[in-house]
Amino acid sequence: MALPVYASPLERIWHYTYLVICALIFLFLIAPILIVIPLSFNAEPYFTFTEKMLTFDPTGYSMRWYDLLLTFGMQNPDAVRDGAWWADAWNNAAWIRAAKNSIIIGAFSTLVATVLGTLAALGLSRPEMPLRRPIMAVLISPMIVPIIITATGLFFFYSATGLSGTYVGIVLAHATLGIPFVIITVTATLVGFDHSLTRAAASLGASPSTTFFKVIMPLILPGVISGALFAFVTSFDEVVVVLFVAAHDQQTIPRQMWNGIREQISPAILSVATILVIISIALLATVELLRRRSERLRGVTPR
Amino acid sequence: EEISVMSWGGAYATSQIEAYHKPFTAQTGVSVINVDADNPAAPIKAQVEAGNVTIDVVDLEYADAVRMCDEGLLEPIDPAILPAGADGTPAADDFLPGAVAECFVATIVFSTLYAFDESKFPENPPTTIADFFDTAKYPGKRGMRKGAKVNLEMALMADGVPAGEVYALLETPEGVDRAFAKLDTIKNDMIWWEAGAQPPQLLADGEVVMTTGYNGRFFAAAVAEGKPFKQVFDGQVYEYDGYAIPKGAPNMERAKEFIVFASQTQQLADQAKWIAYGPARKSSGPLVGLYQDGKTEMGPFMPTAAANLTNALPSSYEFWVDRDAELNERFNAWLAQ
Amino acid sequence: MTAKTGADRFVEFDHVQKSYDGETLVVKDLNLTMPKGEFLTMLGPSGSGKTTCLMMLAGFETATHGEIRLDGQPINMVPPHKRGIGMVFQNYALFPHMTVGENLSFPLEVRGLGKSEREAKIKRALDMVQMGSFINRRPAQLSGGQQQRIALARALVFDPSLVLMDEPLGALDKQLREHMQFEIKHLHESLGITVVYVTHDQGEALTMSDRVAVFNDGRIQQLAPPADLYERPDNSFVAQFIGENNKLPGTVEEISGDKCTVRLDDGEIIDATPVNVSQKGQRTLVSIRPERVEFKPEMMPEGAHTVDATVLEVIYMGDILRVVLRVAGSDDFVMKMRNTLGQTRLAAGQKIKVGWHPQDARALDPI
Amino acid sequence: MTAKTGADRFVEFDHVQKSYDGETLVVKDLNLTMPKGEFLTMLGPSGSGKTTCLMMLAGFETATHGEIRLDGQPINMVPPHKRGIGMVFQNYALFPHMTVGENLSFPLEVRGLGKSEREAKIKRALDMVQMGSFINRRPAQLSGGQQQRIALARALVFDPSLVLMDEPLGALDKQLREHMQFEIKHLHESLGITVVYVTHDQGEALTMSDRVAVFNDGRIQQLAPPADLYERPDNSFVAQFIGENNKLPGTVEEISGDKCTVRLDDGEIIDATPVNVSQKGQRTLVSIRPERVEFKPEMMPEGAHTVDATVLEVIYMGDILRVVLRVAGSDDFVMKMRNTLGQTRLAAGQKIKVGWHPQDARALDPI
Amino acid sequence: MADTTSTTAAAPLTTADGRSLKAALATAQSRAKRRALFLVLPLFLFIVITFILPIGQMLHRSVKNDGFSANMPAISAWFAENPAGTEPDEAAYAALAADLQAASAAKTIGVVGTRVNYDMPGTRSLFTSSARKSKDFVAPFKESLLAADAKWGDPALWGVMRQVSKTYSGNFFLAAVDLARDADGKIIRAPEDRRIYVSLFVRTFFMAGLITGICLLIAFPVAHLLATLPLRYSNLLMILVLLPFWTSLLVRTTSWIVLLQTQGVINNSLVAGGLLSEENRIQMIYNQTGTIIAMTHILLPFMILPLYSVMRPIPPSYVRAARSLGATSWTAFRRIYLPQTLPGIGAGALLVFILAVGYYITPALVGGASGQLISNLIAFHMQDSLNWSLAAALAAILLGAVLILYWLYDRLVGIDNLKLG
Ligand SMILES: Nc1ncnc2c1ncn2[C@@H]1O[C@H](COP(=O)(O)OP(=O)(O)OP(=O)(O)O)[C@@H](O)[C@H]1O
Ligand SMILES: Nc1ncnc2c1ncn2[C@@H]1O[C@H](COP(=O)(O)OP(=O)(O)OP(=O)(O)O)[C@@H](O)[C@H]1O
Ligand SMILES: [Mg+2]
Ligand SMILES: [Mg+2]
Repeated sequence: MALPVYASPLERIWHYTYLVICALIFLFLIAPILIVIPLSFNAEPYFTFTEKMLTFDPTGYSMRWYDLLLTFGMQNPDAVRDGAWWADAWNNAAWIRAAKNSIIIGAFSTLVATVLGTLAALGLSRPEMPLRRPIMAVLISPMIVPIIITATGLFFFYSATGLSGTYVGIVLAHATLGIPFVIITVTATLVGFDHSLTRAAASLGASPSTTFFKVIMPLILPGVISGALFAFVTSFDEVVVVLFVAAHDQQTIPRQMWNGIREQISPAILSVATILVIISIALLATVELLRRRSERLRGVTPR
Repeated sequence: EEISVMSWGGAYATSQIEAYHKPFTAQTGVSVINVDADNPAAPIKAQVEAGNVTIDVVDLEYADAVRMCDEGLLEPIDPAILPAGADGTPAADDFLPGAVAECFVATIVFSTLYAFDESKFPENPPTTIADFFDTAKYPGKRGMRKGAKVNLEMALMADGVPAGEVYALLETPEGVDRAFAKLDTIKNDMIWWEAGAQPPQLLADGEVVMTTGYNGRFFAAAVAEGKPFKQVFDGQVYEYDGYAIPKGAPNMERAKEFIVFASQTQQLADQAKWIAYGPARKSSGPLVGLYQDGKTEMGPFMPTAAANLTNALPSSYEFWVDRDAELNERFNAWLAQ
Repeated sequence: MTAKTGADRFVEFDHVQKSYDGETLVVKDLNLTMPKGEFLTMLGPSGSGKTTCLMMLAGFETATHGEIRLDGQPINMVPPHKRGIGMVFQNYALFPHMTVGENLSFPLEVRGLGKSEREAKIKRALDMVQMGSFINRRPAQLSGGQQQRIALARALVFDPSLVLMDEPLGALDKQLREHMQFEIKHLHESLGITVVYVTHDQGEALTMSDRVAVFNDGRIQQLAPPADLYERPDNSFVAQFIGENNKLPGTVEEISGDKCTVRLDDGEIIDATPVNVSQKGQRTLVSIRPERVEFKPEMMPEGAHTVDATVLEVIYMGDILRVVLRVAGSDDFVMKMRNTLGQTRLAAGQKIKVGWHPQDARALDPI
Repeated sequence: MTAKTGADRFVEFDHVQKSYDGETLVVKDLNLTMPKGEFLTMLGPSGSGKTTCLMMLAGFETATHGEIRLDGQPINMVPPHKRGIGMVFQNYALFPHMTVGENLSFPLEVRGLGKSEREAKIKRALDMVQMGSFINRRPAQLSGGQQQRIALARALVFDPSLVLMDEPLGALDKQLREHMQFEIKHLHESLGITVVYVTHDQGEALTMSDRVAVFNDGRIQQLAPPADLYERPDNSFVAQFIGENNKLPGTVEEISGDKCTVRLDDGEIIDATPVNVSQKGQRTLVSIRPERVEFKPEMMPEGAHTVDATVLEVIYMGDILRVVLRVAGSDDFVMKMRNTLGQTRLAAGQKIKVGWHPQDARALDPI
Repeated sequence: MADTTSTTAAAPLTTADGRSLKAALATAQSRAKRRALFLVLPLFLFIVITFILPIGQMLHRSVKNDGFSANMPAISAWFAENPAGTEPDEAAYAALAADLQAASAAKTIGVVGTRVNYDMPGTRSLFTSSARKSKDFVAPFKESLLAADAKWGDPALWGVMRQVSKTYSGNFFLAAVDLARDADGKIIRAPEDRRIYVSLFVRTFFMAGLITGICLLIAFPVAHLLATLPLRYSNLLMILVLLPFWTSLLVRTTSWIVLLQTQGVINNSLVAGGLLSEENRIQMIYNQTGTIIAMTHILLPFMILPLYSVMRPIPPSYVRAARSLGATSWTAFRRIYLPQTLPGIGAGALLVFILAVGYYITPALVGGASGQLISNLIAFHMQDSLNWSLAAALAAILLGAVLILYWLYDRLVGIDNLKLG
C-alpha cells in the first residue's frame, strides 16, 4: 500500500485519510468488545465506569462477577472451596451448566449442519444438478426468515412431535439455522475446486468414497471449517429458539444472559463475554498459525 | 419426584426459590425446578395450545392469569384448598381483595412507581406523581416503560385525577386524550425502557434523574447496593403476581400442593425477606421482618404498607384486557409521531 | 487398420457418437482400432472433440451411442476407477495437499499394496522421470516441467497398460516442451505401454506418434503415420492443419493416372499429383510445402517446374529464413531457406525463379 | 546504438536498479536507449526481470535507483495515466463488465473525446485487428485469440506513441500465435509506433523484433538485432537461450586473432572462432548450430572441418528431419535436414561424417 | 444403454435424429442427475421437515382463527344461514344465549371474547361478563340479553361477530396494514390515532436500508484494505472483524449503551478533553442514532465478509490497465474496480438488509421511542399480547417482502454468487 512518488497531493491526502478511516472502522468494530473487559471487573452491579474505576482504585474492581459465574446456582456456594465445592460448582452452577449445554448443542448442531450442508453443496455444485436455483432458495431460507417466526413455528411443530424440550430438538433447530452458512461457504469453495482432481483420483483407481475423503475433503476443508465456524457461532449466540423450545435444564449461555432481564442483569454477562473473547482470540490465532504452517508445508510463498 | 415452576428469573426467582422451593422440598421431598422465562404467559399459552405442557406451576401477572383462565388455558383452583391465615382467618378473607381468582392465587403485590436520584435533588425532593411530570421544577431526563399500561394511569393521576376515577375516565375517549396530552408534556425528556433491569441502570448511569420502574428493583439498588435512589409511592400502580396451574400440567396434584404450601402466611412473609414485594395476605403483613442483610426493616418499602397506599391505584385487569391492543396501538402511533 | 488378433484390437471405438446437449453431435461416428503398444495421437483444432473422446475412454463421459471396447471387452458399464487406465491431465491435476511421494503412493494405496512394495514402485517411477530427489516436495514447490513429470510418473506408477494424455505439454514453454516430448516418447518405447495422446500442436504430433488421428468437426479426417499425413494428406483440411502449406488455386486441365496439369488462376500451367481431383475442369488447390520449394538452380530436383516469383519479405527465424514471395498472383507463398553460412541472401523486391518437383505439388479438393 | 537526437533517445533507462524487498536486486544497472519507431523485445527466462522493467516504464513500479526518460523527460514523477503509454497485459486485462466497444471507448472517454470521434476511432481500431463485428460482445464471449486482438486494439485506440506488451501471446496456441505475431508486426510497421515487447519465446523474439534485449538475472546479456544475436552471441547464455545449439566441451590449444584450435574432450582437434576465450589452456564450449552441420560431402562449405558421427535417431518433424548423432563423445549432437524429395534418408546406427565451417564453430565461455 | 446400442447400431449412424439423440442423452445423464440429487436430498428433506413445514404451519394462523366459530357453533350457523344485513331476530339471540352458556361451561368464553376484541376493542369483557350471567338467560332471549348488557343491541357488534364467525378470514392481514372492516364488511382505514403498522413497515424498511447503506459505506474501505494487504496481515486484521461475531448480542448492545449514553465513555471523554461542555453532551442513544450505530456494528461483518471474498481475487492488472489507458486513480476505481465488486455488494446488502429487517432486540434496548421496528411488534404480539394471528400476518408480510428482495437479488446477481469469507 505504498504511495508512488508521482502521487498528487490530493491522492496523498486521500491515501492517509483512507488509512485513518480504516483504523477508525476497526476501532469501531473492536471498541465495544474492549470496553467489556474492564467493566467485567466492576465491583458494582452496573454497566458503568464508577469513580473508583476511573481513578484506578483497586476497591473499584473485583472478581465478583467471575465468582458469580461459579457460585450462582450452586447448592452450597458458601462452603469451603475444596474438592466438594468445585464438584458442586461443576455440577450445579448455572453458568457452568449453560456453558456445557452451549458446547454440546453447538457441537452437535454444527456437526449435523456441516455434514448435511457439505453433502448438499457437493451435489449443488455438480453441473448436472437439476432445479438448482429453487433448491438453493429453499436451503438458505432459514437465514431469511425472522428468527421470532422460526422459533414459534418450531415450537408448535416440536410440541406436536415430542421434540420440544429435548436436546435433539434444539440441535435440529440450530442445525437448521446454521445450514445456510455452511451451504454458502462450501459452495463458494467448490466453485474454485479443480474437478480434474476428482477425475485424476478416479483414473488412479480410487473409488468415489476414497476420492471424497482423500482428495476432495482435504482440499475444501478451509471452506468447510469456515462454514462450520459460522454454524457454531450461530448456535452459540442464539437465544430466541432456545427460549421457545428448550427445557429448563437446557439453558445455553446466551439464554442464561437473557434470564431475569425484568429484574436485573449483572456484569456477570460481561465476564462471560470476556472469557469468550479470550477463547476466540486464542482460537482464531491458532487457526491463523496453522494456516501459515500449512502454507509453508505446501510451499506457497506468502503474498 | 419433581415439579417445575416457571417464573421470571433474576432476583424475583431467587426470592421464590428461597422462600418457597427450598422449604417445600425440605418438607415433602419433592424437588422443585425453577424455569426462567421472559414472560411466562407466552410459553404457557403455546404449551397448552400445542398440548405439550411441561410446566406444573406458573408465575403470572394478574391480568394475564385472568385472561388465560377465561380462555381455558389454566386449571381452576378451588379457593377452599387454600390454607387459613396463621391467625385462623379463612383464606377467602385473609387474602387481599381480588387476590384469589378462579385460576390464580396471588403471592405478591408489586408496584410500578417512580424513583429519583437523591443526589440530583438534595433540597426539596419530589414527593408526588405530579412532580414526575414537572420538568420545570425538577429538570432532567425521565424514564418510562415503552407501553401504554401504567403510563396512562400515572399521567391522569399526575393531572389531578383521583386514583378511584382513573379507569372510569380512561374508558372515555376524552380521558385517553387527556392522558396522552399529559404524556406529551414530557415526551421530549423521555427515555423509554423495555426491560425491568434498565431503570436502575439508567439512574445509576445518570442517564435519567427519575424513572418509573418496579419497586423491588429500586429497593435492591438502594439498600443492597447503597445507591441514592428514593422511591415515591405517590401515584404508584400496583398489581398482583402469583401462581396458576397450566391446563394439563403433568403433576397436577403436586402443583396444587405446592401452591397451597407457598400461599401460607409465613411463606408469603418470608419472600419479602428477599425482595421488596408485598405479600398478598393480610396476615403476612405483620410478619414481614428484616431484609436479608439483617438490618433493613422491610415494612416501609412494601407497596401495600398503609402509608404507601394514600394515593395508589390497583391496576385494573378488566380495563387492560379489553383495551390493551387498542391503547398500545395508539401509544405506538403516538411514540412514532 | 483392420487388425485381427486381440492385441491388435486393444482399444476400439465402434460407431461412437457423443452429444452434450442433445442437439449437436460433438463426436460423430467415431471408429478407431488401436493395437497394443501403439502411440496414437489425436490432433485437431480446439473444440474438435479430442478431449471428449479421451473422457469417454477414461469413463468420465458416456457415449450417447456406440460402443467402446478395451481388450475386447465393452467398458461402457465399468466405472472409471476400475478401468485401470493411467491418465495425464492438461493441468497435471496433482493433489496439492500431498507430497510428490504421496501423490505417487495414492494409486498404489487404493490398490492395497504393501508399504515396501509401494516404496519400490514409487522409487522406480520417480527415477524413470529423473525426479528421485523431489519425493518430499509439494506440487506447488515444483516448476511446470517438474510437475508434468510427476504427473507422468503418477499415471505410470501402477503399471497401467493404457495411458491417456490430454495436452500434457500445453502449459510449458517451448524449450521445456521439446525436452518433455522426447522424454515421453522414450518412456513409451522402453515400457511398451499403449498411449493415446491429445494435442493441438502438429509438431508434437508428428515427432512423437506412431499414428496420428486428425480430428475436425467431430470426425477423424485422416488416420495415418506422421510421414504419410504430412506428405500424402487426404484432404485440404489435413494438408493445411499439418505443417505450413502454399496453396495455389487453379483448374484441372488434364488428368491421367497420377499426373495432372493445372491451370493456375493467373494462367500459368503447372504439373501436379492429383489427390482429391478426378476430372478435367474441376477447381482445385495445388498444395506445395514451403521446404520443397527451391530457388537455386543447382539445387532444383530433376524435372522441377519453375515459375517466376518476387521476394516480398525475408523473415529471420534463426535456423531458417522464411521468404514470402508473390507467385502466380498469390501474395503469401512461403519458401524456407536453411540459414547456413553460404546461403544466398535474398532481399525484398528481388525477382527470382522458384521451382519444385511436380510430385510435391498436390492437387487437393478446394475448400 | 549510440544515438544523439531526441527521436533516437525516445525511451531511456539510465542506470536503473530495482529491488522489491530491499535485499536482492531484481533489475541490476539497466541501461537502454530506444529510438522512436523501434520494435524492441525483452527476452529472457522466467523471473529475469522483464515484467519489472515494463512496469517501471508504465509507472506501476518505481525504480529504486536511476532514471527512466521518455522523449528526454524523466518520467518518475509522472503518474501512469499521464504517460500516454499503451499497454497489453499478459492476461489481456479486458474489463469483464464492459463490452468490446466499451472497453475500447474507455481510454477515449477518460480523455474527454466526443461521441462521434470516439466511434470513429473505435471503428478504426477494431477494423485494424479485423474484429469490427464483435463490438457488442463481452470479453467472456471471445476466444483467447480474439481477446488478444481486442487488448491490442484497446492499447492502440488512443494513438499512444509507445506501446508495451507483456507476453501478449503466451496463452495462445501455436497457429494463432504465429498469426498474431505477423499481425502485431505489421501494425507496428504501418502505424510507426514504438513497441517494447516482452516474451520468453525466442522464436517470437527473432521473428518480430528490430532489436532483442536478452535478459538474465536482472541484466541485459546482449542487445542486438536478431541475426547478430543468433549468429554472434556474446556469451554462452545467449547462445544457448536463442535457438538450438550443439555444445562440445574442450580446451583451447592455440589462439590467434579470430582463429583458435580446440582439443575436444575425446581428443579430436577442431578449429573454431574464439568469442569469449582469450588464452591457451582455457576450458571452453564450442557451439555449433544444428543447421550449420552438413553430412553430404557435396554440400559442405569450403574449408569445412569434418568429424566422425553415428546416427542415433532420426525424428520426423514434417518440414525437417532432426538427426541425433554421437559426435566427439557427446550423445545429443543434433543436425537438421530439410525434408525434400531427394533427401538422403539416414537410419539409426549408420556411420557418417559430418562437417561445418570453422567460422560456425564458436568457442564460448564455459558455464 | 446396452439396448440403445443394439437397436440403433444397424441404423445409419451419420446423424441420429434430434429426438432419439435427446432420449439417448437423457438416459446417459439421468444417473449423474440422480447422483447429484441424492446428495442434496437429505438436506432438502431435513430443511423441509424442520423448517418449511413449521413455518407454513405458523403462517397458516394469519388467516385461520377459529376462536369464535369453534366455540360459538349455534350463532355461527345462524350467520351462515342469514345473509349479511339481516336484523338479528329472536332465533339469533337464542342461539347466542345457548352459545354463551355452553362456552361459559366449557371455559372457552375468553377465547371468543379475545377473538371479537381483536376486531372490536373493548368487547372482551362483554362476553366474559355476559357468560357469567348466562345461567339466568331465559326466553325471550333478546330482552334477557339486552338486560344483561345493552351493547348486545349494537349492530356494529353483530357485524363484527358475523365476520369472525368464519374460520378463515383476511382480517388479520387487514389489521396488519392498518385497515379494518366496518359493520357492513366494507374495508376502511383504521382510526387515525391507531394507524401504526404501515408506518412501522415503512420505517423498518427505511432503517434497514439506511443501515445497509452505512454498512456498505464503511465496510467497503475495510474490505478493500483487507483484500489488498498481504494475507498474513489481513488475516490478523480479520480477527478484529470476526471477534464481534463471537460476542453475544446482549453484551454488544450493553457495550454500546456504556459507550454512547450521555454520561457514557464517549461523552465523558469529550467533556474531559474539553471538546464538549457539560451541558452539551450529545444524545447518541435511545433514539434512531443509537439503533443505527449498534445495528451497524452488529451487521458490519456480514457486509465485510462477502465484499472481501469478492475483492480478494480481483487481479490488480485491471486497475493497472485502466491507469495505462489514461484513467486517474479515481476513474479507474469508479469505472473498473467498483463494478467488479458488485456481486459482493449485492450479497452483503442482501444479508445485512434481511438481518436488519428481522432484528428486534437491539432496537428494543437502545432504540428509544423512535427505534421501534416491525419485528418488535411481532415479538410483542407473540409474547405479550398473545395475538398470534396478527403476529403471523405481520410476519407473513415481512417474509413476503424479504422473499421479493431475495428473488430480485437472484435475478440481478445470482444466488450462486453469495459468498462469505
Ligand atoms: N461438459 C460439456 N457440456 C457441453 N458442451 C461441451 C462440454 N465439454 C465440451 N463441450 C463441447 O464439445 C465440443 C468438443 O469439446 P472438446 O473438449 O472435446 O474439444 P477439444 O478437441 O478437446 O478442444 P481443445 O483443444 O480446446 O481442448 C466443444 O464444442 C465444446 O464446447
Ligand atoms: N511484487 C513483487 N514483490 C516481490 N518480488 C517480486 C514482485 N514482482 C516480481 N518479483 C520478483 O522479481 C523477480 C523478477 O520478476 P519479473 O516478474 O520481472 O520476472 P519476468 O522476467 O517478468 O518473469 P516471467 O517471464 O515469469 O513473467 C522475480 O524473482 C520475482 O519473484
Ligand atoms: Mg481438450
Ligand atoms: Mg513477467
